[in-house]
Amino acid sequence: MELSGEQLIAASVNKVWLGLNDVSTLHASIPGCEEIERISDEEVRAKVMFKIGPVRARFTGKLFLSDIVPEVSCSMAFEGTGGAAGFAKGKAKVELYGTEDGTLVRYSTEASIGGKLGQIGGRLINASAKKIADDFFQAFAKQLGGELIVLSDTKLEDKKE
Amino acid sequence: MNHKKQINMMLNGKQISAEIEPRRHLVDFLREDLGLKGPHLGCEQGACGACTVRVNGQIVRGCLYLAVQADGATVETVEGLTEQGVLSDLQEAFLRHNALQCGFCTSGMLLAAAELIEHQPKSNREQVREWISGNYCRCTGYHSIVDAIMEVLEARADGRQVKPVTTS
Amino acid sequence: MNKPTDLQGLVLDPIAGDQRYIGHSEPRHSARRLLQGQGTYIDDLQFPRMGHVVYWRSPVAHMKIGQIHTDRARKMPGVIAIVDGVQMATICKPWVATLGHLAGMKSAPEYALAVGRACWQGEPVVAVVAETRAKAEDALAHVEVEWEELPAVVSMESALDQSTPVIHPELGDNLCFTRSLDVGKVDDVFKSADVTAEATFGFGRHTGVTLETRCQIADFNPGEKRLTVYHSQQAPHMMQDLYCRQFGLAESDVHVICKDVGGSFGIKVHAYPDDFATVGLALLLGRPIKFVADRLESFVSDIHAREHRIKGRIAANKEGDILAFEIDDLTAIGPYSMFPRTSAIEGNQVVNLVGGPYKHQNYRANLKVVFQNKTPTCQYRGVGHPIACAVTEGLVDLVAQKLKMDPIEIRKRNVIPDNAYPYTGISGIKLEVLSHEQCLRKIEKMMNYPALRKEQEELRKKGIYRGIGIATLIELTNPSAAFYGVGGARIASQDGATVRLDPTGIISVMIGVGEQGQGTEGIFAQIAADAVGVPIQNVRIITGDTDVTPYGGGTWASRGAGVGGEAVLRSCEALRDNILKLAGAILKRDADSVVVRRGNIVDKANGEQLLTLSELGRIGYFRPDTLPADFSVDLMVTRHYAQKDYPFIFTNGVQASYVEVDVDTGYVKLLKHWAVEDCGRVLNPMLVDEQVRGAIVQGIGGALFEECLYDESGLMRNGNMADYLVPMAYEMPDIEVAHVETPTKSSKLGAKGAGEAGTAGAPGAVVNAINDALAPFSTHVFDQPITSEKILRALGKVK
Amino acid sequence: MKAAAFDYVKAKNLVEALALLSEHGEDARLIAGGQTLLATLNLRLSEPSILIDITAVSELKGISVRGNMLRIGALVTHTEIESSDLIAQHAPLLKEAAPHIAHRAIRNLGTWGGSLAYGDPAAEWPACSLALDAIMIIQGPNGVRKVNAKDFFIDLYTTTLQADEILVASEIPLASSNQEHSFQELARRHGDYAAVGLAALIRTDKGKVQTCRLAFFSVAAIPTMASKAQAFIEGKSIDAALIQQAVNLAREEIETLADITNSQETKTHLLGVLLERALTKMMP
Repeated sequence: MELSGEQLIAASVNKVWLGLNDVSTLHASIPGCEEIERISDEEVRAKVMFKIGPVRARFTGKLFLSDIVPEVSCSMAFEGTGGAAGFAKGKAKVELYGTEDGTLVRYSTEASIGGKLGQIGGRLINASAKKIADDFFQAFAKQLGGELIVLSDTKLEDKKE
Repeated sequence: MNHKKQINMMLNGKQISAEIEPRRHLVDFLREDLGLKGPHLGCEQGACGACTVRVNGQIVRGCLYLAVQADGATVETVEGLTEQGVLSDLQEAFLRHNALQCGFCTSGMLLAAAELIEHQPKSNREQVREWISGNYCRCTGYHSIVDAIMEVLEARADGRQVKPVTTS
Repeated sequence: MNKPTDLQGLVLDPIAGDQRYIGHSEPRHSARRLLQGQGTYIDDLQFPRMGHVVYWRSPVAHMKIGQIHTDRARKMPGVIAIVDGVQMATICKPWVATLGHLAGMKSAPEYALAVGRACWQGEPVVAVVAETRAKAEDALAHVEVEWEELPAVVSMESALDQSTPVIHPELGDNLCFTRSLDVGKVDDVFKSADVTAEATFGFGRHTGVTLETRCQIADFNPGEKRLTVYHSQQAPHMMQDLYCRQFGLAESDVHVICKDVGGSFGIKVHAYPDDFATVGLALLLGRPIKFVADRLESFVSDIHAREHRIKGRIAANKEGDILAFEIDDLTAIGPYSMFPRTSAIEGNQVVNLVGGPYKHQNYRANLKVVFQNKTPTCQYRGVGHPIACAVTEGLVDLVAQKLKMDPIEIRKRNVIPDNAYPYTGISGIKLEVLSHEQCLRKIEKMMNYPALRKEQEELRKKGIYRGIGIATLIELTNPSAAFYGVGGARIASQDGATVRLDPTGIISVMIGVGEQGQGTEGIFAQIAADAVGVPIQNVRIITGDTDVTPYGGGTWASRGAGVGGEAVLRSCEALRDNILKLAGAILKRDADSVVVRRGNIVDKANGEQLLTLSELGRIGYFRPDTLPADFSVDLMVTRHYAQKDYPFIFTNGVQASYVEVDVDTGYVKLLKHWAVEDCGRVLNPMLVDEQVRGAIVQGIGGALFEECLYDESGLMRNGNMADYLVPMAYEMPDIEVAHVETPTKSSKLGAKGAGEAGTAGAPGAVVNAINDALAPFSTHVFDQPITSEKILRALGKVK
Repeated sequence: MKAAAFDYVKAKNLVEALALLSEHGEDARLIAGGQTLLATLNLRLSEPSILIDITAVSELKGISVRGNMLRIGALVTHTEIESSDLIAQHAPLLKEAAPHIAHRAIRNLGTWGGSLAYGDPAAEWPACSLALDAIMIIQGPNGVRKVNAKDFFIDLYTTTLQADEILVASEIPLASSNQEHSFQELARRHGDYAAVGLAALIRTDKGKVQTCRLAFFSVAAIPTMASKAQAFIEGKSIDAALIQQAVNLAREEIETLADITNSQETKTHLLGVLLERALTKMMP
């Protein structure tokens, strides 16, 4: 599954960058985030309660940051296991662009959901991923004191081999 | 974690009571605790219909109904309904038309068909197909099941009993 | 519609002196218990001290197994044991599934529980045994397996690329098996032919979805050192042999029992890693262990089948004579060849069967069978037939279209004529006797073909697009040892029946061919009743127990009736002769002067009743003293039968499908389906009819609904009963079945088998019907399953 | 697949149900028909510590007419809707839609309220509630509030229903004589979740469309109204040309989501086909 989109956040690039690197901001922004800690500059660990419709699954995840260019871009690889429910893994590229209204955050993600969730959730996994991303940026924008300016639609495509 | 609950139900005409874990669904309760092996488990996600039983006069997915929910209810299974009324007509017709092969879906199919006969006695083949679509059969092509149900519908419409199958 | 099948057209001479059951639609009396919910499926059985096992299965397509943490899981209430692959490997040998006669075939060693790495999503890695299934699942949630994902081979198209990682480095590449066949002058013919047509045919990976999932109870009794396995399986003796070999047990110490089986279709004829693991647990723990796959496990651990991509072309002259077929078949089978039948058979069958009904003299086929990191594939109902048939019949329709020839006409013109047999097909297959011409004539009448064409024409003017699809087919049945035996697989092609006259005149038949719902118990009772001469209610059939039944192959390749039935016939005739000898001795008259009729010994000349079988049984068993001193009473006999005349017996048939395509939505409505089937002697028309219908619906499943969908990392996206679409009653058409009977001379019974032909022909017929409906738009769809989206794409309504 | 262990309590009335809900909060799940919840529990995709059974709560039951509104209790089952004369008379759209919901055995237990509260984007009732301008009656610790269907579904599987609230019933304006409806659904197998569906309703006055409701389901993350198409149709009389323009508008305005077998483009195409069929059917 591929998920890419852009969000315009009414905050300065510097603020957004710091936010993306501040675990307490992330804690408050990641939907269902219960714990989060920074292990090193490159590694963040988190416990997240994934909640969608009837499904509730607690994921323990790692996030590895790389190619960090302060206030410009970074890449991240993430993997989370939700025990019996399954796992999620993938990588994402995040780029920041300063605009007059604020900061344009462009992200492109490749993710796959495995185990039971992947076996059963197929019908709505794309929609779920989009929701999580949207919720994150909504909350994230709030955290930065700005709001989210609605922009061009999020593109979703499903790559079937 | 033990949350066992006391339940009472009218099962196949007999009052029974038991103490069970809330997580036990009705068919596990019937099969594992009471030894009623008629209802089967084909998916445990409510898709296949092999677990169909009757609760308070209506067919339900036995895997999507908790035994605790059946407290105070009337529960009927193929074992209790067999060889009487609609079910015996259906059983004879199913045998005559070879409307079963491996038999795993059969108890659920029979109960679904019985409710159809009670609620839509004038059904045609297409309506029969629509009604039993909740019950998977992987062996027959459904054709003979529809034939069998149609025989019962037509016999009842003419006020006839379905004649028992004998050896030729 | 709703009356039992009429018997018109079944006119073969009787094979029994007083034949009343063979050839008639006798109901399956033994099915009463199933109608009352009194069957005995594996999960219905409970034993004292029984443990329940659940498996931690690989969540990814390919992974290196790291540390396995089980401490927390072991502390969970009710946990009996937790076992990993390393421990399991100390008692269960790994296996490599290849066949000697498939030259160059390779595969890698496979373990009961993964050791070191797991190669598909669903491969069992850790076994958790607890007092109940629920407690085992509770503990499973606390098993932590550290794993490191390895690159996965997902697409078969790139499986052989240099850049693609090799799943089993010791094999050198991802190629399991390859075969080429080149007969005649294919290139010249295609160069010079008046018309040629070509297409690429896609076949979606699908699976069997037996309503009863795979399950077994393995019980090892430490006292007598004996293993008993209650198994939902098609081949009890094969499993007995495999358990002996993998665990180093003596044949005498392994007992396999297959009672009621809740659907099999080939899914339950293979030996799965978790079969061995469950047996291994019973051996380790010395107690009964029950494994019942849950539905999610089934979708990723039951064998899959039919992931093929075939480029095919056909050449014909302007008169409409088919001159040549050529196919290039690429198929992927998962990371291991399946034990013990191997996963190369399906592709091999495709090569053997493409063009099978026709008399062209030029044929080339290339087959590549590759490994990938998906659930292993293997023999599933129809094995290669539905693929070969859809390709052949799709190409025939394409060329007919170009020639503006009627689909039935071109088939009549090109099928091997009914009077040409015995005949050797272009791929080398030996065909004893088939009836394509008769079948085509019959189906034409049955479906009132001209009227249907007229209706189609008129509706088209109104913008209603209906299509008629025809598919002729051949199906191989009653295999000889050429199928597996010669390749070194210890899978019996013969079967035996032991039949006994009990003292009260009851006939007990013990046979290795089991009941899976197809009605073998019923037809064996019919054969026994007619062959001995007793009422059918006096016959008892005992199957599926390696301690009791003669050694045999079991239920597969549509062999139950043809091979098992013949064994029953021969043993019953031998018993009848012994009964007559005894009657002669009792009555002090010539045995040739009496016959058995409906449970009595009667005078051959005047039919006078002389002795009941129960009286004969009483004397035979309890008063041998009243018989001549040298007379030996032999009221139990065994006869075996193996089909040796041909590698396989072939059946044939033709199917027709009538569909309506909604060209705005791409949705297909199946209006009607017809099948004319020649399975040799029809033992019970009603049973054959529903076998054929059930098989047709499974074929339609693959053509329109069923597909195991994977994402780019090799994870199954619809492995559940709601998103994997098994055909349901509402979408399925009424299916009319008729018969032509051309018995095989390789047996006295003359039955050829009927279990799979329906699946073989249905996809070809349905796909051809859809393409016929789309003809006005001069477009085609050949990629199964045919979804509305694929049709809309073909119509240019979506990209 | 067996559910993880949980406790179970059956609420006698609404007050008790709300109290239990507040008491247990996130760890509790309400169970009514249970046809989605129990499948999820069996699959261990959710492990609540307690289920609160609300099936005995009489305040949530029954179908009745109150003034010019039809009241459908949250516990009313799909089967009850299918066979209710009041529904047939006052909300015929629902009677037509009901048979598309799964299968009889599931319809016998599954409820109106459960379906709305889950807000599955592929389910029939949420879209129907939009087309019918239903009002959701919601009770929480601080009393009752009413929410229009169009404001009720806010995101995938997300409604305005708060964790401590219970959907009590829905109120629907009684069908009027100048009202036409059409229910269109495409599913690969009867009873499956829709590939694309449409619940449509118009009220006309002197041949012109007064109000138009076009509620699509299984096209996006929530049941979605084609508001531009609706506005375009209102005030006009339906003819072939108008239908074509409306179809184009709907295809433009609805941002479809792909599902497991249908691409965005296919869904966009199909929603247009369904709209064309619905409008043609409702054309006077």
